[in-house]
Amino acid sequence: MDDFYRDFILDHYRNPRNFGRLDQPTVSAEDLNPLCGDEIRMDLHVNGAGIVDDVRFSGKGCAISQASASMLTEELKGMRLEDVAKLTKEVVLENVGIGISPTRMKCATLGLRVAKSAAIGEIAGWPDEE
Amino acid sequence: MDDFYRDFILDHYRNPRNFGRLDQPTVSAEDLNPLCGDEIRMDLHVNGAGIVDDVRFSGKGCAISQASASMLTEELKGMRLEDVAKLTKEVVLENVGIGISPTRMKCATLGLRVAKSAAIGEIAGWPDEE
Amino acid sequence: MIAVGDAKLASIVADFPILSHPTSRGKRLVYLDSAATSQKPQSVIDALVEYYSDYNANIHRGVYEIAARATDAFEAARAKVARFINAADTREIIWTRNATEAINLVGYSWGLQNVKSGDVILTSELEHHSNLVPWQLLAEKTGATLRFIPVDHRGMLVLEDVDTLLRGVKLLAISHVSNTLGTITPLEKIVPRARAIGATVLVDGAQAVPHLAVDVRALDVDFYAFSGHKMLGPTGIGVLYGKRALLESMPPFLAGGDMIRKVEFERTSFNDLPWKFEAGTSNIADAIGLGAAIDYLDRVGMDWVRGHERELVAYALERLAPLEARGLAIYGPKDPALISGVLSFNFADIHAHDLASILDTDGICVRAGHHCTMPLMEKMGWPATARASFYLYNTAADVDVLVAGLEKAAAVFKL
Amino acid sequence: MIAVGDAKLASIVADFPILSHPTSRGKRLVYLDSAATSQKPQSVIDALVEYYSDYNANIHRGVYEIAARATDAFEAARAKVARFINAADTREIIWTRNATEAINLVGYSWGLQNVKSGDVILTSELEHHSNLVPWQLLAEKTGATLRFIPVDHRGMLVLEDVDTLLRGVKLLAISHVSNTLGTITPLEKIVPRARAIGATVLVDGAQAVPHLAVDVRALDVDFYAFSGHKMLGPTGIGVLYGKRALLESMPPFLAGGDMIRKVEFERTSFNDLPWKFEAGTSNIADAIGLGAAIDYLDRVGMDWVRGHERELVAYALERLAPLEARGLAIYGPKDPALISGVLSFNFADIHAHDLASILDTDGICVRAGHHCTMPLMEKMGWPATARASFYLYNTAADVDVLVAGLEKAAAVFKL
Ligand SMILES: Cc1ncc(COP(=O)(O)O)c(C=O)c1O
Ligand SMILES: Cc1ncc(COP(=O)(O)O)c(C=O)c1O
Repeated sequence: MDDFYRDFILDHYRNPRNFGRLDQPTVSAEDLNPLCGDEIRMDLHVNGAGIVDDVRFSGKGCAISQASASMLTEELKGMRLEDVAKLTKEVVLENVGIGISPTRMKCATLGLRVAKSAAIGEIAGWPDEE
Repeated sequence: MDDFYRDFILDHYRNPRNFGRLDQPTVSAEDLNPLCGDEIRMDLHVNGAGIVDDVRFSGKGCAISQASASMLTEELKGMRLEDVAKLTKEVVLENVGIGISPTRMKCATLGLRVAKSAAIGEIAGWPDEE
Repeated sequence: MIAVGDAKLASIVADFPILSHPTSRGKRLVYLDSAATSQKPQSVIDALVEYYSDYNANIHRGVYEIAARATDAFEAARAKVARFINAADTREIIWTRNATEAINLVGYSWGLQNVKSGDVILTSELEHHSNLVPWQLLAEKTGATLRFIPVDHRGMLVLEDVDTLLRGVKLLAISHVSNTLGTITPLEKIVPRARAIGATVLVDGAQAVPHLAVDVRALDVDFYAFSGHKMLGPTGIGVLYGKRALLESMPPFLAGGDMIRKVEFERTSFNDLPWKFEAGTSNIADAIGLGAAIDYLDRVGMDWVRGHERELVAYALERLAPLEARGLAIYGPKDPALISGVLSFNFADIHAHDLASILDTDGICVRAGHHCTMPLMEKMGWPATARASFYLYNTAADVDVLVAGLEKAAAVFKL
Repeated sequence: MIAVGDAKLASIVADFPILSHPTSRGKRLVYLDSAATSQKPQSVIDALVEYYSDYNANIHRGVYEIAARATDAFEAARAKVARFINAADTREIIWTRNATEAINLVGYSWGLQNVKSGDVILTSELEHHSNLVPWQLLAEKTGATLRFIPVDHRGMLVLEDVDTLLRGVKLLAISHVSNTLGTITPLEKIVPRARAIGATVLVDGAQAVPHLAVDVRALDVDFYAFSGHKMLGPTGIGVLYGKRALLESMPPFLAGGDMIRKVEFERTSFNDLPWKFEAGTSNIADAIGLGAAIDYLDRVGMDWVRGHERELVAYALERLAPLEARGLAIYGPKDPALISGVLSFNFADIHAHDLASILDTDGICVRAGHHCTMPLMEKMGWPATARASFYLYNTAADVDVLVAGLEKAAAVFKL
C-alpha cells in the first residue's frame, strides 16, 4: 500500500484539478462514504449535444478518494453523458495504477460513484420523493 | 436421581395428603415455577391463638413438587403461623430425603415458598397494589 | 431402520466432540434436545477459535489487514445465509441475536409503523411464545386484535376456514415447524391466500431452517426468522430475512454505531441495508461461526438431514409403540411425513419432569415442560410433556437407549 | 517507561495467541485498536471451546446434567459481572448483545414509559453515536429535547455551568470515557448534581469498564452500559446494569421465551429480574466467555491495567513529541492522568485513512475516521483522526514501532 502513494497521486491530492463548484451545473450529485466519512460532490455541465463540457468536484477525504476524483474529472471533460453513466471502476484503476488494497477500493471509487449517479439521474430523471 | 423416587414419595404423589381447598381459608397463596410450569396453591386456616389448624394444597406438577407439598402440609398443621414464616428449606430436605438434584430443588421447595409467602403476607399485610 | 454401519452417519457423529464425552455417571451422552439447541461440529468451534486467534478485529471501519479479513469473513457468512435460504439479495439478511429478536425487530419497526387500531394479527394456537408475546404487546400498543388459527387434537392446524380467518388480516405471523409437536405447517396452503388479501407474512422458521431445505422466495414470505444455535451454529446469532423493499421502507430499530450514515447533534440519517438494522458492534465471531455451520449442513445436504430425521422418527414410533399399552401417550400426528424430528409424549402418571430426571441418569437428554408453548399445552390439557428431538447426529442406537430408559422409568414408578 | 524485562507484561502478551501470529507481510502484529475491540486471551477462547465441546445445552429449563452445568456457568458469569462492577444484586445485571443494545433497551423500556413532551435529555458533545442516536430517536418519539454539555478545545467537558445545564433534565446520558480522545468524565462532579434534581442517570461505560476499576454503587448511577468484546470477552455479549427498583418498574423490552411467567392466548405475565429483559435463547457461550475475561482481568488487577496504560500513554507522548514539529497534531488533553489509553492524532496533510494504510504495511493496527463521534469531529473541525488505543497487552516496543511507522509515512508523503 505504501507504494501506492507515488508522486502523481500526491500531486493530484495536493493540487486537485477541477476543484470547486460550477455556477450553473446541469446536474450535481454528492455522496459520502459512511465508513470513513469521505465526501465528494460533482457538478457537471452538459452542452446541447449531450457532452460534458465542464466539471468540478469538491469534498474532503483521503489521498485516494481525492486523487481519484481529480483524475476522473480530467477524463469526464468531453465525454458523452451517456458514457459517463456507463463507466466502470476500471477507469479508476487505470488512473491510480497499482497497489490499492481492497479495503480502500471504496475510497478510490467514491468520485466515480458520484459522477455516475449524477449522469444516471440526469438521463433517467431523479426518482420522485415518496 | 432414580433412587429418589422411593415408595413413600410415590405414595405422597399418588395420594396427596390435605389435597384440595379450604372453604374459609384465613390466608391463601399460590405460585408457579415458571421454568417447569408446576403450580401450587396453599390455603391455611389460622385459629385465634395464631396456630395453623387446617391446611389444604392444590396444584399440579411433578412427583417432587407434589410429594414435597403433601408432606409439608402434614408439618404445617399445628404450627404457629410465625414459625411457618420462618421455615427453611431444610424441612423439605428432611422430608424428601436423599437424592434430589440441584436442578430439581425448585420443584421440591415450591410448596414451601407458597406456604411461607402466605404466612408472611398474613403477618406483615400484603403489599398494596401500586 | 438405520443401517448400523452407515459410514456417513458415523463420520457425522465423530464430528461432534461433545458426543464422545461421557456424562459424570460414565454414560454415553444421548442428546435428544436439539429443538432446544443443537450440538456443534468441530468445524464450527474451529471457526470461532480461528477468528479469535488469527484475525480478531472490529469490522467495516478498519483499514488494516485483520480488520479487512474479519469484515470479509463476516459478510461472506451473510452471503452464505442468503444462499442457504435462497434470498434474492444479501442485503435482505439482518443479523440478530436469535429468532426472538428477529421477530421483535419486525414488531417494533414494521409493526409500530403499519399496524393500526382495529387491524387483525393472525397467528396460530401452536406458536412458541417468541412468536406470540411480541404480537400481544404490539396489539396492546396499537389497539389491534389477535386471532388464532386453531389446532385439532393431533396438533395440526385447522385450515378449512382459512379465508374466513384471514378476513381483515394485516399480518400473518406463523411458525413453519412446531417446536412442541414437530408438525410442519403447510405454508403453501396459507401464504398465497394471505398474500392475495394483501397481508404481510412473517414466518417463524426457528425449527424449520435447521431441519428442512427452506426457500424463502418459493415460500414468498415477507419476513422469515430463525436462530443459529439450533442449526449447528453458536449461541448469540440469529437471522431476520426480509424482502428488500419492505426493509427499505421500515424505520430503524436499535440505534448506534454502524447503522448510521451521518450523525449531527440534532439529527441522523441511516445507513443502507442491511446495516441500518445492525446497531453497535455485531456478533462478528458467531456470525462467522454460523457461516461455518451452513458450510457443514451444505456438505451433508439438507435432503439427507430431512431423510435421516424421517427415518429416525419412523424407527422411534415403531420402537415406542409397545409402550403405548403401558400408558405411553405420544402427541402429534405420528406420521413422519407430517412432522420434523420431534416427538412429545407422556408416560402414564409419570410427570414429564420426573421422566426427564430419570432418563438423565442414563445420559439421555430430553426436555420436559411447556416448551414455551403454554397456550397450546393449556388447550390440549397437557400440564407438561417430555420431548425427544432428533438431529443429523442422532442414531437408531439413541432411540434404543431412550426406549430402555422409558422401561426403567416404568419400573421406578412401579407402573 | 516500561521496564523491558517486565515479566508480568511478557506473560500477559504470551496469553494472547493472535499477538504471536505475524501478518501476511511477515510483520509482528502491533495491535493499537483496542478501543474498537480488544484481543482475547487463550483462557477466554478455551472457555468457549469447553462450553461447546463439553456441556453445550440450552439453559433454565433443562433438567439433565449438561443443561444444569450450562445454567450454572451462565448464571455464575452474571455473578462475576455483578461483583466486577460492584452491583448490589445479581438481578441487576441484564445480558445484552453490546453496549448499544443496553442503551437502546433503556430508551425503549424506561424512556417510552417516563420521558414526556417537554422533558430534557442531557448528554454531551463527545458521545459515541450509540449514546446519542437512541436519544435523538426517543426525543423524536416523545417530544423531548436534547441538550449537550459542551466540550472545550482539549476535548474536556465544560462543567462550570453544570447546574444550569441540568435544569429540567429528566435523563442524563453520558459516557464515562470518550472513545475518540480517551478523556475520563469526572462523573463525581455531575452525577450527584443530577441526582439532586431527581434526574435519572445512564452512563455509557463501554470504554471505562475495560480500563478502569468501576464501582456502580460508588458512582451512584441508575444505568450503566458496556460491551464484553472491548474487555477481552467475545463479541455478541454486553451488559446493562440497572438499579433493581428501577428495572422492576420498567416494562419489558423484547418478548418471547424465557422472559415470561405465564402466557395465555390473550395475555402474558412476565418473569422476575433479570430474565424479564432476556427474551429468547441467550448468548450462553459468550456470557460464559465474558465471565472468563473477568477472571483474567481480576487476576491481572484493574489497578495494574490502569497503571500500565498510563505509563504507555506517557511514553507515547514523550516519543511522539519530536514529530509535532513536523506537523503531528495530538488531540485531547495530553495528560495521562486525564485520559485512558487512547491517543487521537493527525499528521500534517496526510489523511488519517492514508496514515492507517501506511501503518498497516508494517503490521500496525490503528483506526482512522470519525470513531462514531461525527458531531464531535464536526465541532472540532477534524475531518477524521487516526487513533491509537492501548490495552494491557501493549508494550513500549509497540509504541516504538508506531513512531517508526509515522516516520515512514512522513517519508512516503514527502513531508
Ligand atoms: C464510548 C462508546 N460507547 C458505546 C460504544 C458501542 O459499543 P458496541 O459497539 O460494543 O455496542 C462504543 C464502542 O465503540 C464506545 O466506544
Ligand atoms: C418455533 C420456535 N420459535 C422461536 C424460538 C425462539 O428461538 P430463540 O430462543 O433462539 O430466539 C424457538 C426456540 O425454542 C422455537 O422453537
